[in-house]
Amino acid sequence: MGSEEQAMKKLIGDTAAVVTDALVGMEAALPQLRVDHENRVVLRATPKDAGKVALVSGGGSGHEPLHGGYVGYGMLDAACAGEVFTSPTPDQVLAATSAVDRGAGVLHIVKNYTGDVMNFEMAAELAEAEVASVLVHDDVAVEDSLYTAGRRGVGLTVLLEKIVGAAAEEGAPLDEVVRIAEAVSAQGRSMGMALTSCTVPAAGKPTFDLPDDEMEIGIGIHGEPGRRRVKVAPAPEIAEMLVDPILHDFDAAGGPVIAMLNGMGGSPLLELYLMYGEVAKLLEKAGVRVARTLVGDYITSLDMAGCSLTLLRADDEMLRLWDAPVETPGLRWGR
Amino acid sequence: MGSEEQAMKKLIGDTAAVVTDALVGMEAALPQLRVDHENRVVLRATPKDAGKVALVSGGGSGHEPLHGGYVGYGMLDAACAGEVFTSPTPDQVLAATSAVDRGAGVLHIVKNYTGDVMNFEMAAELAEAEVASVLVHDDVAVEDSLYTAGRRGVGLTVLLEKIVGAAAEEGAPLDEVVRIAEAVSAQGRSMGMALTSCTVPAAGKPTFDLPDDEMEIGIGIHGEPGRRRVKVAPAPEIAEMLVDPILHDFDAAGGPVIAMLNGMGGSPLLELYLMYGEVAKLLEKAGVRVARTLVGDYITSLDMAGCSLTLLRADDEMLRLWDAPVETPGLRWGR
Amino acid sequence: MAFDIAALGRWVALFRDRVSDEQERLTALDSAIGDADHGANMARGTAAAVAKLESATPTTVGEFGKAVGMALVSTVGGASGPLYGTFFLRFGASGGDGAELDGPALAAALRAGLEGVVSRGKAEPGDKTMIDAMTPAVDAFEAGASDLVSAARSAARAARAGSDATEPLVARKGRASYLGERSAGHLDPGSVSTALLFEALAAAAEEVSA
Amino acid sequence: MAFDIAALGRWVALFRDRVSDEQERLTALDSAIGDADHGANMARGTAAAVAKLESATPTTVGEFGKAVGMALVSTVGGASGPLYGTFFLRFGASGGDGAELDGPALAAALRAGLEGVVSRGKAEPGDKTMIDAMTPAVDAFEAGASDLVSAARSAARAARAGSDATEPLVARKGRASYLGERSAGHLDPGSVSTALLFEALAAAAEEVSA
Ligand SMILES: Nc1ncnc2c1ncn2[C@@H]1O[C@H](COP(=O)(O)OP(=O)(O)O)[C@@H](O)[C@H]1O
Ligand SMILES: Nc1ncnc2c1ncn2[C@@H]1O[C@H](COP(=O)(O)OP(=O)(O)O)[C@@H](O)[C@H]1O
Ligand SMILES: [Mg+2]
Ligand SMILES: [Mg+2]
Ligand SMILES: [Mg+2]
Ligand SMILES: [Mg+2]
Repeated sequence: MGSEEQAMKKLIGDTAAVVTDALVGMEAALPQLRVDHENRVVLRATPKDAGKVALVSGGGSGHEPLHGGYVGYGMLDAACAGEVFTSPTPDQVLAATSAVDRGAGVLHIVKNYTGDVMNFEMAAELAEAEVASVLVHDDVAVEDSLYTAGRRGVGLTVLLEKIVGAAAEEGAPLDEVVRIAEAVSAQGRSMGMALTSCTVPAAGKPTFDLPDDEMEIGIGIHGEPGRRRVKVAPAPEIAEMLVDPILHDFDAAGGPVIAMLNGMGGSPLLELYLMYGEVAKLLEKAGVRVARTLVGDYITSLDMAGCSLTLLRADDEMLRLWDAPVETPGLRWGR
Repeated sequence: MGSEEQAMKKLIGDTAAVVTDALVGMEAALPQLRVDHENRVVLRATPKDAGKVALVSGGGSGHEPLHGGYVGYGMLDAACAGEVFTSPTPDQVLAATSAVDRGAGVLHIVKNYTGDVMNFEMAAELAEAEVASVLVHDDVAVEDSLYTAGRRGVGLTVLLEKIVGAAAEEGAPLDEVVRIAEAVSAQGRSMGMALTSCTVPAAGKPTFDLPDDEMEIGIGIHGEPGRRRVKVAPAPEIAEMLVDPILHDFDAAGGPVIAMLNGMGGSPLLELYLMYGEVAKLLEKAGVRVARTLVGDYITSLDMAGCSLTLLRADDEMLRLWDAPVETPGLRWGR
Repeated sequence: MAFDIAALGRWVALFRDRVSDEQERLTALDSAIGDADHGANMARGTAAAVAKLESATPTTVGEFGKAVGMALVSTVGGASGPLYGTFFLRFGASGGDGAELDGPALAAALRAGLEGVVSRGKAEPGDKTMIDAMTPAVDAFEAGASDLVSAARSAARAARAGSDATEPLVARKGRASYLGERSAGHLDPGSVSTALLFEALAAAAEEVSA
Repeated sequence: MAFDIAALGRWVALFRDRVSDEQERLTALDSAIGDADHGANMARGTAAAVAKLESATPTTVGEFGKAVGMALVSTVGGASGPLYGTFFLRFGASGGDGAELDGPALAAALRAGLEGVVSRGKAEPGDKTMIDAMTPAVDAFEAGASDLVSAARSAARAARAGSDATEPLVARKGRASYLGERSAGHLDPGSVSTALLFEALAAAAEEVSA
């Protein structure tokens, strides 16, 4: 280890082996999971029953508990762990797809990043199993345009993996699973902000410099700068900067929503609860009825301080699937 | 808000109202909880059955999910939220104790800090309910001496609240509950380390300065410096600095242990898994058999980067109570 | 000359002012060897005590002590809440139903307060706590109790000297004890707030005599 | 003069060397408008490609392209893995069973590679991607394909100029597009690694001709 890595404030050994080493610890800590270390794929120790649709997701590492922490009953069957903030390779996705196929087809859940899309696409082209895929692109900070890469996939991924995972666990056939996945993808929106940057182990220093009195609005989940930089503001104002763009983008009043106030990794839970309190006030004022809530670190950017808000307009079917039992390291209820 | 608070990298409004505001958000997010805002006590929305022993804990805020996040079926009945890193007052503890007493007595779970001990003591003196209390003092970084304040209560608190909570939920009488609590308290040890300090909102800047290439070994959970400051080291060496003092303090080989690799709030889950992998190797080498594992942020110091290790020598009864259903925001399984 | 209820109230108000002026310093000291909250704790508590005195309008020393002590106990938390709270509760109990305290009575009340702190916290002199400022302060006050102003002034000097003397000590009580040898080289924050308490007493005595 | 398998191998090795020298710069560029991994991605991928060529010992251009392309696809991930991987897979397919490439054949293989990148990534010139360096480079190579060395040199110059020209652009593809207007004022990192690819080609051509 060079002197530069020595000085990094991280619980790591060899910077080049962070993901590999973390998967070793994950497998040791979680007997319900199995890790294909060669391909860096996290799998259920006990595969689901034959004849059920399997769910594969994955992406760059550094977003934990996403995706490996959502492998288990009622959610994913496999998660491919790329390098930090780098999408997995087609080999990994292919290995995951073959490992979990139970004869009823495999759904790829792909966050909309050029790299993720292309790597999953190449794997799907090579797979023997019947593969369908759904794209998550919920980030309202990004312009929704045909001429660009389109919106990023962020917080909605967690909600989608839960709801679609429940449908697959119930035995819904592939076309049903795809229909529900598309519906969730269409009905969810997110917006995020950062108080600090984060440090990618291989880079060894924060991705961007942020003065003590400024913050970034409209960030993704890769430690990248946001759409604009503004002065640090108190929580009620930050809540507006998250809620307003989402409600501007779609009409959430009326029907019930599932709300997730997600921490980016470096903000204490105390602050996340406080933020949710501010968000809840604004949603109530706007006539949005929150039926289910998650507050905590569910899809992170390493040690970035900040948070994101995701709202999903949920119909009865989605709410029922949301409430269905789930048993993963990151999300668990009902068993 | 003054310009100083403006510049703090925190999701807060009024620095003096952080705990109050967070409790508002917590109640909004978690319908299964009820908050007595005047006394800042987190309660179950549905109290447990009459005739069962109730568990009250509490302490300074800033350790979330501890303690409020452990209120619920199979764990605590009430948690008193003090100011950040400041123990609650006797009034709060008294209000909690009266609120949850179901006629079978109340157990106070107190972390061994002068302030916590005195405030809980004053409340117990004033309470009408039958009150017993158990002291958690598991931190091997602190000398165990009759002439000092003794060891701090840290990570073991989480394990104790879970195990003792299960016993109370099963209907064990107060003396039984106390016996189990004492047994857990006697059989657990912890050791912690920090890569960074943390920022108390009211202080507005990090509690201590830590150069880029140094870390603190033997920290508690209040952002305080540790027993010694050393050069930043790679994860395998850090693992030794946590495991060795614990195994030196008591003999963990032979029987099964429950292991918790806890994040202090600012370290990504990726790193915590990686650290657990290193710890697991050392434990295996030392002949320690790990029967159950927790890896994640369970008892934190706001945004401090770092981790702690807790080992509990668990007999069959403790393992059975550990596996019993629990339904709290911070720990949930079996229902 | 004696301290009546108004003068006792001035003492608490002046204590609040000093704590508020020194809040950042108290927190900085507590950052070095504690948990960075002593300034906020004492500011919150003394403000609540002043407010409580305004609303409760005590007429006896006993009521005064109860108002201040309960306000501190109920709002501070931490170690200093029960300790300063107990100090004032016992102070009040010593003064009882009287409406004022002359020199010897004030000395007795301060002694009772100190004993309350010792029995609640079980610290001994030299453990690097507020006791190290409070003990010499009460001793000094007793020695000169016949002249209120000069007794209070020498108590304030003794408290400050006792506080200064905590710097080289290795803490055996309170949070600083967790640091072991590293606690040496820093003032104990609670001893500094105790110095403020006695400096406020001296200032109040000067006002009374003026 | 022509590029045989050994010369193609030198090209990849020289590309690896340049990427490794410039790794931090590539990451710094990606930090500004991406996610701070382009340096690490390309260093990992090109090292794997060189290792693969050593173990696979290809004997045809097709085998060469497959070895390099698959190594990149399998080890890089991200956007650049499939893109550079596709570039070499199509490059190899164009060269086919031949054991070397003369100027025009090399031009055709480069063109095939570029077309692969375009069809995989669907970016257009001006979107602020590696396409903006690769397109002018391939054009320049074709224009001078009769003299390998000077064609490669002018391709390298064109790639670098194309990369430099990405600075003022607002990105429409890749991660930088999420920044909107804020992406202007920074070089596209992928275009810089493409400039390195063509500079390595020119250096390899000089070695071949020496
Ligand atoms: N056992 C004790 N007896 C007397 N004073 C004590 C004792 N423990 C702590 N103190 C005093 O309390 C001060 C700390 O108060 P404060 O910071 O408000 O509470 P906490 O330590 O709970 O954060 C210490 O500086 C010390 O003077
Ligand atoms: N659709 C695309 N077509 C061509 N090149 C692209 C496209 N999207 C991104 N790129 C290139 O990929 C580069 C980023 O590569 P890299 O950082 O390794 O992957 P990622 O963006 O997944 O982190 C960009 O600088 C750009 O040149
Ligand atoms: Mg990337
Ligand atoms: Mg405190
Ligand atoms: Mg303190
Ligand atoms: Mg990148």
